[in-house]
Amino acid sequence: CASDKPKDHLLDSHAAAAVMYQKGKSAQDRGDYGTAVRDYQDLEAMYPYGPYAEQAQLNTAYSYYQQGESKAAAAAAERFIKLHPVNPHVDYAWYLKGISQYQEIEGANWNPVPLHQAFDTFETLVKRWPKSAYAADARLRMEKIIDLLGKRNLDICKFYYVRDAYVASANRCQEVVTKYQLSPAREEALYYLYLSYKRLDLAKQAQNTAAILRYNYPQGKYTKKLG
Amino acid sequence: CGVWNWAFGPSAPAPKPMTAMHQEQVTVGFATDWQARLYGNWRLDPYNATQIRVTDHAIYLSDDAGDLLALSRSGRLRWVYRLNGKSPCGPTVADGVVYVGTDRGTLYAVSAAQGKKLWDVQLGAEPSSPITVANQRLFLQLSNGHLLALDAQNGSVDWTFSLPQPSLLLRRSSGIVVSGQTLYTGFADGKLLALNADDGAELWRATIAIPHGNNELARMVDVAATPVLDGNRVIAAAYQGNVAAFSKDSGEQDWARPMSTLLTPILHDGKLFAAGSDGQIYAMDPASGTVEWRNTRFKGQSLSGMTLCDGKLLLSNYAGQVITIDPQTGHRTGQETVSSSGIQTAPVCVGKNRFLVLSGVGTLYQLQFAKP
Amino acid sequence: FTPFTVHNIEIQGLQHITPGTVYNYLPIHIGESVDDALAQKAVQDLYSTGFFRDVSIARSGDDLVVVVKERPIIASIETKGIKAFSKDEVESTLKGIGLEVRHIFNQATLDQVVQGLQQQYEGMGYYDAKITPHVETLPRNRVAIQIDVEQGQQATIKQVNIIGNHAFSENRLRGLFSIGAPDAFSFFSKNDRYSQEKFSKSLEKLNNFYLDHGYLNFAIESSQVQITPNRRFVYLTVNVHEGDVYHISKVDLTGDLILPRSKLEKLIEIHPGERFSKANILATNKAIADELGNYGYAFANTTPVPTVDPKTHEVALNFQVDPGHRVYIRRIDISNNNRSMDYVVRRQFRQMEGSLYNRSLIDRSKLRLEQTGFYQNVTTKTVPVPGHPDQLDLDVAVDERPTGSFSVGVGYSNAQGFLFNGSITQKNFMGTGNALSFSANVGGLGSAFNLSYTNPYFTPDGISLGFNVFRNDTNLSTLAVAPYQEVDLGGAVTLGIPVLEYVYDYMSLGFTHTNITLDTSNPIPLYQNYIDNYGNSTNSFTLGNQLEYNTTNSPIFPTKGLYTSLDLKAAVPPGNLRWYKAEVKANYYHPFTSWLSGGLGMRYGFINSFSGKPVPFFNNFYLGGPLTLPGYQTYAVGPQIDGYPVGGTRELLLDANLYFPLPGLEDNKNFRLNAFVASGWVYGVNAVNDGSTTNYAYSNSYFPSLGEMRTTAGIGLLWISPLGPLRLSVAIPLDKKPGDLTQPLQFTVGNAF
Amino acid sequence: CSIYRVNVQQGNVVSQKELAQIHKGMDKAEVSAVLGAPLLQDPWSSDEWVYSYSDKPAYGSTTVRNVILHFSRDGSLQSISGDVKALAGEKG
Repeated sequence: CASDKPKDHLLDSHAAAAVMYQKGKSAQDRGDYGTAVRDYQDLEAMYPYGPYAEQAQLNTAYSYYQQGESKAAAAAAERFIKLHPVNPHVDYAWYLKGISQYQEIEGANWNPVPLHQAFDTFETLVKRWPKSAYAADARLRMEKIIDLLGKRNLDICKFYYVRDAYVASANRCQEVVTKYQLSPAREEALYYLYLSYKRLDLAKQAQNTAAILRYNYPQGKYTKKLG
Repeated sequence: CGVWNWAFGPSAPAPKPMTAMHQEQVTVGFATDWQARLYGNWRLDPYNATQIRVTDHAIYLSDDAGDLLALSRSGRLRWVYRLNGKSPCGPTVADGVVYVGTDRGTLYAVSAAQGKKLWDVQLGAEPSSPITVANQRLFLQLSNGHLLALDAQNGSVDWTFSLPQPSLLLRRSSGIVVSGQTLYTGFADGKLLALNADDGAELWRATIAIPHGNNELARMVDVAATPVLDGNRVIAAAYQGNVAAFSKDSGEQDWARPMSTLLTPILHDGKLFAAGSDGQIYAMDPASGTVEWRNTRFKGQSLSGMTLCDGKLLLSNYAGQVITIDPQTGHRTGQETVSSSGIQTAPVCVGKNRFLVLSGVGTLYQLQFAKP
Repeated sequence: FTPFTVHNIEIQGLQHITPGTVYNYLPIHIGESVDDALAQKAVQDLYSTGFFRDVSIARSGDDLVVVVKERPIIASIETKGIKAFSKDEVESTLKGIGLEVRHIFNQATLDQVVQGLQQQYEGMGYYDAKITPHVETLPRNRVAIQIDVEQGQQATIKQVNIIGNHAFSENRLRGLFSIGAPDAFSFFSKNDRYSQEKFSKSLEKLNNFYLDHGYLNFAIESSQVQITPNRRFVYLTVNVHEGDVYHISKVDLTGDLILPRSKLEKLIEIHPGERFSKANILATNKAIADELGNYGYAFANTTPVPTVDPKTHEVALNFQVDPGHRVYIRRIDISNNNRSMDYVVRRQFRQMEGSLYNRSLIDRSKLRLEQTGFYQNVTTKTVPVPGHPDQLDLDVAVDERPTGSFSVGVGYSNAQGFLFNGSITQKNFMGTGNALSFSANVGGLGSAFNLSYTNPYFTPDGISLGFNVFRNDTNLSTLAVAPYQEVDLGGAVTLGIPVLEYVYDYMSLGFTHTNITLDTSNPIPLYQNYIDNYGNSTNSFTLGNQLEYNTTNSPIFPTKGLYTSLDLKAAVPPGNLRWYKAEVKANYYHPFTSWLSGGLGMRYGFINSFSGKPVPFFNNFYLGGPLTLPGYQTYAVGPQIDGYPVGGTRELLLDANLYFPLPGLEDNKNFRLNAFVASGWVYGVNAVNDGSTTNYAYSNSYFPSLGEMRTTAGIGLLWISPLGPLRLSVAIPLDKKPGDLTQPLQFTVGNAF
Repeated sequence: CSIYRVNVQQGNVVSQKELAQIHKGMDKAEVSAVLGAPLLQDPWSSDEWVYSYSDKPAYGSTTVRNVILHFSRDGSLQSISGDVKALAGEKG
């Protein structure tokens, strides 16, 4: 540390920080996340230096997440990432940010913004720290997001098909088939793509799609419907 | 309409009256010769005040509704001429003609005797300084930064001179003083200019004060006082700036003293008297600018006028009091409350130790100095 | 220094930032050669992180020495003396600029804050404001910030003086100014506060006013802002040069019109002979661009080319149309719908994906979304698709309004005494867009239970299906309004069919069982007559058809648009009542300014029986009460028999309203005040006094007579409270007749049943 | 009156005049400069551009018009087929 400060003065500030950190940590362990956050913030204001401050920033994000305050949790994690981009715990910060955004997802047919945000955060985590302890869970959640996005676009495809907007339904189902192959919605999307092409009098494209459906899902419910 | 403004508009903070004087200091008393309740709408707005003009046999002034009045020297109304708008800087009288500019941008010439209109002319903007008559010409400043020289016979424009304006101006502009062929006046950007009175060519330009401060208001250095000629010197004063003296010929600066002032300084037997906008009164040596005495009793007062009368310094304030000061010592010698509605414009000395004062509700008083 | 390869990098002066962070941002690595340029870049990079106050790089042997001084951390921020802005407004602006507790302190940001505050104060006319920041250094490289503010007085405008205007009076021109000398509304509109921005906007309005009246060469020569020495008053002067009036000599249309010429020529709003008018020219441009926008030409624009003939003061106009290229909407992305499901928003859209861009369809879709009442605010934005110049994506962000209200509470309404009510209404049930509501109200007047469910999109094309079941026990005798108790039990099914874009037709089938028990202590021939005709309990089987045209922009607080409806109902066999009823309603709303709007309303209805038996009295029209004629007691207006209002078979209600926000709560969307004048007629039944008892006779005239008119005027407050809509009205009946039951102060909580 | 169904328009408008401006041998960029890119995306067969157009008015039946363009492997236009016929010289 900077040498222009007397040695002992630094030591007792180190000890005082530890006391404050412990106060916050016990509140957090008790599940009293509100006081935990306040204690951590006091600690950071009083002793913004040293490992305790860093850990306090991470715990603040975690406490917000447990309280369900997703936006505050994501912001706190983001701040840690900006301040300590190469800190050994930074992958945890990325993970915290991802699960906070994931917490805001309401479902396939609701606000898509958290879906994309969470996906992008997890993708960064998995790409930059493939061997991180949190990468596995991140991949799991990414798959769940793919399923939701697949279902969302399939529902929109069917919305437009029912209303005779066949270019719109074809494009939306195409999106599911190409961008979200892993989602279970792909099968039904292929079927509706086939129906849309038929309604658009595009026999060649319809046959092409039917062939892919039969090939990928030989015993599928929708293959039978092809007749 | 006026009433509405005053009723609803937030009124100006009540002016603070002067503290009373101890009996033994009072050496000047006042007696009222006459007072006249004037015709017209006199709910005067302090910053639209008229000027009292006096000639040997008449008194001229203009009210808030656009009436030009002529009174006999004993206060009896002689004639009224209806203008097309208010005249924020009041009339000027010269060679039997009354010249007055209105806020509709019109300049009138009215015969002083009968009050008949001789001619009128459109100026294109609101006059912001009193009219000076010299060398058969009328000189005045307009609020858009133009200085006009008009032919006194028919009002045709001989020449104009203009300077770019700062974005925020003070409600008053500098008066114009003419000596021989040279005209001196101050502008809103704190500059003093000397122009050739015949063709408006610029002779020299001097800076009285430089804008300083971090907001628009603090950076105002308008010249609201009329320059004062003293031998080979011209003395000018800027608001939130300095009082400074410059050589009449070259415009070189002799001396400068930081002071913010709005009222025109007065030169009297070798002393220069200046009233600061914070209310302090200074007496200075015009040659060097050194302060001989300073009266801080008036701090925080809002003075409406300062004139010299019968060897005494005569002040008036918006609380409606007239105060005399001994020019030698700077001490107050007398004080009198003329009208609780305030005194809107500077008192005018009419000789034989008498002076005229106009109250805020339109009563004209002629007072004279008397034993206390 | 001379370039050298770096063996080791040593960092001095670190306190809070870890060395790893510095290495991460440092463009120099061990083993690389370093020269002046690279060193300079390294200093730059470290500065741009914003962490450091001072950075210097030196060489010692083969080691690179980086000496940094960290910027201090902000321990506390205090502001004193700020009255013009609220505490959290100030906090959020400071946060916005980057001045936040526990963040890194930077003197430049503090200066920026002071400068910003100064300008904001000056913009509001606080010319005299003095802002002095204090930065106190604390141990461990931290700082406490204190910003002291002396706001001073706000400069008010004393006078606006316009010089050089001949064609229009100064008062008329001053009317254009959004600022001016104080007037009666100044407290509210703050128009007497000088602000530089408002002054330049007003000058622009003045300029446009003259250009709209043919003064092509109008010019504002100069304008001055003069302030008084005591900084309390501002004088504004504007010097104008009007110039001559110009008229239009010729108008033609050139360029690639795409649509038939006659169709576009109809849109031109300025014609030869008329005065030159900038507003009409702009309106023409917009009309043509909008029309082309309906055929996929999103970027169409028209440039009016004037050729001026100064001698004859005439202008020839040539509108050059440039349609640009045809544009399509590739995808519609709906976001921020945390409560409504995606299709609930998407089904209101008339603009399809993969379809030609159509401006009027997008505008219409936005209006339909607002009409659902689910959204406080809907913003649509077109975003270009990369790589496809002729495709746009449409981003739709909705800002949802709480549509449900679960309310259990006690209300008091002087018409019905204490009200215990509980209701679950959810206009957007589980986000499906279907409306489900169950309400129970128990009060002095009786009790009412109602369950209703509506699905506005039973079929994809918007056919709506809804049903409701209800049971009302009304006990008017306790309220001395009418001596009888009434129990209604019934239900109805309604089918809504879209006929045109804004026109809906509702067909309803209803069944009601009504049981009347008379208060024997106080027999009234009218009611006794009913019992003789129909007996105590009756069943009525009603068929209804309502045709509704609605372009208002919100079901709760409409400020714009027209609502009209024609409602025909008939009680038919097998029910034992036989009547037919017709009601016409029309409400027109017009916004005057952003905060003031007006409304005119009309309601006319008549009911006749076609079975020879008189119309049952409980189906009569009643007026009075906060919803119809505030100032009169509920149901109190109309013919009376022995002091009891008995309603009428004809009803006419006219009202005029001015709507404005509650002063002080301008931007709160749940409050609204309205000043109103309303007059109502209830007639068709007149009391006939044949000696002992008063009887009644039905007159079948459809027109009201002046005698029956009741007019009232007053002020009403509507507050969408968590307990449901709360209405408070203070009204004075203007033509009270003896025996009228009036009530100046009235209020109800929850939906009055 | 039959109930009001929402007007649904889909796909690219290709007028005879525009169709007259494209001919065999043109590359993809030149074609999309005249006709614009097809709305119907078909990643599986990028050498075949389908300009499908359909319009279902509020009342009445739906009209469908397709224009199919084939490109060779090297990206030059080989064939133009479909319902809309290019009428040379006729004002669209």
